[in-house]
Amino acid sequence: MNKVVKNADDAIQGIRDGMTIMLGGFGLCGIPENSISSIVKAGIKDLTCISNNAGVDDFGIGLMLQSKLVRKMISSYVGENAEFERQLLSGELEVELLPQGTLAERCRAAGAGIPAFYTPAGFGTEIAEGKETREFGEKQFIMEKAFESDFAIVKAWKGDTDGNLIYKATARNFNPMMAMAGKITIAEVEELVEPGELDPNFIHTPSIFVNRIFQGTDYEKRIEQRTIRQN
Amino acid sequence: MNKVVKNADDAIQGIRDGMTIMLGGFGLCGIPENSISSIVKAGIKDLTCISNNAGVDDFGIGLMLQSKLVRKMISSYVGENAEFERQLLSGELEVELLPQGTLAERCRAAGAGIPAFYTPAGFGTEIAEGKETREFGEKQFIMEKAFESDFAIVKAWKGDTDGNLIYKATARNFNPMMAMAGKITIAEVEELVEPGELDPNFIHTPSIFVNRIFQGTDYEKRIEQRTIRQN
Amino acid sequence: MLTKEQIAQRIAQELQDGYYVNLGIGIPTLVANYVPAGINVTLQSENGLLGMGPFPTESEIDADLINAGKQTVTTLSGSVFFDSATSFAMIRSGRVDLTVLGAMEVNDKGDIANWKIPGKMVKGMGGAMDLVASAQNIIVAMQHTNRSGASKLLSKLTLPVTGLGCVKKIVTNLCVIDVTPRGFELKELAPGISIDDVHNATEGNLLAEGEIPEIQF
Amino acid sequence: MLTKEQIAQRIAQELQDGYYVNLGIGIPTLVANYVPAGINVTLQSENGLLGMGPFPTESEIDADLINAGKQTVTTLSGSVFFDSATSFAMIRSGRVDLTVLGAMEVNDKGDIANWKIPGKMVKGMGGAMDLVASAQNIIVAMQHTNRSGASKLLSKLTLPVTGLGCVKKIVTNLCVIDVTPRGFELKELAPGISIDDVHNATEGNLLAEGEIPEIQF
Repeated sequence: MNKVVKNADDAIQGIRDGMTIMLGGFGLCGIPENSISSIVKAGIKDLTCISNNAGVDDFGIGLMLQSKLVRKMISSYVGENAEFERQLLSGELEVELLPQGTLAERCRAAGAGIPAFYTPAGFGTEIAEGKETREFGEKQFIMEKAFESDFAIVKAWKGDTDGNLIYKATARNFNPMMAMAGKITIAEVEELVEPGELDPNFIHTPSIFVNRIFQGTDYEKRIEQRTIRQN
Repeated sequence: MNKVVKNADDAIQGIRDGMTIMLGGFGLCGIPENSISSIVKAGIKDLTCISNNAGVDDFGIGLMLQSKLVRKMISSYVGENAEFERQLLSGELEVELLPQGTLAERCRAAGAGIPAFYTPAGFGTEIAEGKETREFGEKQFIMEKAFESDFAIVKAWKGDTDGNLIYKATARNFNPMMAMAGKITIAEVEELVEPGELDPNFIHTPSIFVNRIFQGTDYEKRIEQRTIRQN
Repeated sequence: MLTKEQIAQRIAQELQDGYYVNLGIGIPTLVANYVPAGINVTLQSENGLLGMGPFPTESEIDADLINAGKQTVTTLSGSVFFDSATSFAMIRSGRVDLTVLGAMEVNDKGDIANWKIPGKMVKGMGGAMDLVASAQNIIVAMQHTNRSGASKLLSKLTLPVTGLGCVKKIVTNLCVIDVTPRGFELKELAPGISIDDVHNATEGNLLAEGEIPEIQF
Repeated sequence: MLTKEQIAQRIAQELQDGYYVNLGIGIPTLVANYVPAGINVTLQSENGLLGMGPFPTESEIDADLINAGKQTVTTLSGSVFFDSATSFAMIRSGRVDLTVLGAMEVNDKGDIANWKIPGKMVKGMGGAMDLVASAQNIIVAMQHTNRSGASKLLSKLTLPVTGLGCVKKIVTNLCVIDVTPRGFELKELAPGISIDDVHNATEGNLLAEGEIPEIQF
């Protein structure tokens, strides 16, 4: 069984119009750049995207929005994107906003075979509307369910051909939980190595969660807020 | 704020008769040997211990059982211990058995601020008795709650003085979740280093979960099943 | 009649390339010795190891590296360690392709009992309840009858249940049986065993339709 | 009247040695510049960093190392990276000792609104709802009134709520207020500000008992 595919075009085979996909990343940090390009190129549409953010106008999921491929975004924060706002106001795009921790935990639950859990986040707010609430130990909680998705697409720093992954710094973010959660998980990595080259004690995503892996190319790694100090 | 304490005797200060404590380890692998010795020496009794196993007669939690310090064990597997069996049959000791994954997840839930979750493990069995059950997507689940504990005691390979921990090989097991779960978390480590010496990208337990840390001594690391092959 | 090793060998024929497999203690452990040529499987040990290797040599022994049976083991290229919560995340989310377990009893609905005998010291279920509640593909490896000769393939369990409707296939010293909505379906016979032998040793509802081939190795 | 920097400076006086602190965007971010001497705090950034350092120099910039405001940052000795689930595990389990947030409105029960203005484009709550639902110790840093001069300290929120009964202390350009079961309790006044000034700028129930000292820096 070979999990290695040649490139993003091969990796996204089977993603079809109308599917639900998870995309790792926080802002533009740790996003699966190659796979997004291939989805745009393939024109796969009516997608529901679970991703903490929606990119910027000309990068990240913003590229999918430009091509009108996204029917619904499930995110915690969707600023910095004019085309997003236009599609939302015109009714072309649907948005479901969730607390960031709830978004992360619903991914993790999916990857852990936990169908539902309770969280305090959003109790008493409109996020709780239509959801069950319940008291434990005199505190109020909302019941949240595991996400269901067809594909999860994550970006890692290094991976081996068995599918073990490590991430770099804060580019880790949602990627490990989404890797666990996909019915089929696609991983793109900056560097693909042979099994045994990654220390088994320091792997972030065990191979069992990854179905397809490839070494990406031409990572742009755009920076949203380039803040510097004078030395 | 200095989290570093001199030794296990200092680390276990505040653990009192009747408390609930979590102890990391799987079998005799990755158990907090030093802290167990100090608890035995201090004679802290009527303890409820949450730990996957109960040690062997003369090592691990078995030492606490010998001294009759344990009122109740919450575990998934308690074989290999004659004194345990004697106390159980005589009614001196109470045991609550839980599926291993449920045990792990109830620790993790406690450390994640999740008061309850649903798992399929044990549905239809006596483990489900007295627990709520519920159907999600045509499958049946049990509601399990986060553990409540006063102290968690874990054993790590290396730690820094800020409280960051890394574990070695399968000595990791329950330790990371228990480190998250304790109201107060005590970590004993084989090697205590300065902050910055552990790679920030490869830390298993972030410092925020650890309240007290010390470098242990004289680790015996007893092996339960010494299985070898001829080379 | 099959030996324990032959039961393991027959189960190994069910392995497919790329499978992640969890093997229980006892006969299931032996399955690892019979992985067919050209097939690559990865063993999951629920205490926190994926890619379990053979027992260590004397010089390789590491007290920090054990399997779920608390035996010293080794790693392989591509092995990975993780915590117990992640381990059972893999199991509950159905990422383990095949689970092989021993059993005290199985009934013709696929319910399994393998953790407790009332009146005897109960050691606990370990990871068995998580495994049987989650795995899509569970094969039971066991003797067809217990030490007193009573059938372990029943219409109704007499022992406390470990999990409901989860067993898909049973390989015993006598035969290979699929558990289907119709009950125990006899699929293959051990050398020298007749359909009648299996009928006599099976208390639950047994279907033996058409030609039943002999187990091939 | 306090400047934004002074609001941050006053909040920094609440820091205690060993605190783990989450600072929101805007004035809260400035708190990091005023950590008192002898006090060691660790900044948590909910995108996956504990021990956030200052902005990088030009040569230190790393696109893979940002904070929750998507700004490039650095690490310190003892820093640690983790995934988003672990980050919010810390937050929900109450391990973050102090959370400083901006707000659009706070009421005298400690409810906070800071994520949505009906009719305007909604960007989302990010981690704010998790933080306010979980933290034991939340301080709001904000201007006392909005741009049109209306009070942001209300008896009843007019905007969609972010979290209930969570705000413990408010530091504005005018004063320091504790939110207690009795309502807004005036604790300290900015230089040049009178109790009447605060009363006039506060729509919610304000208690000013005894001598109210001036904020000291």
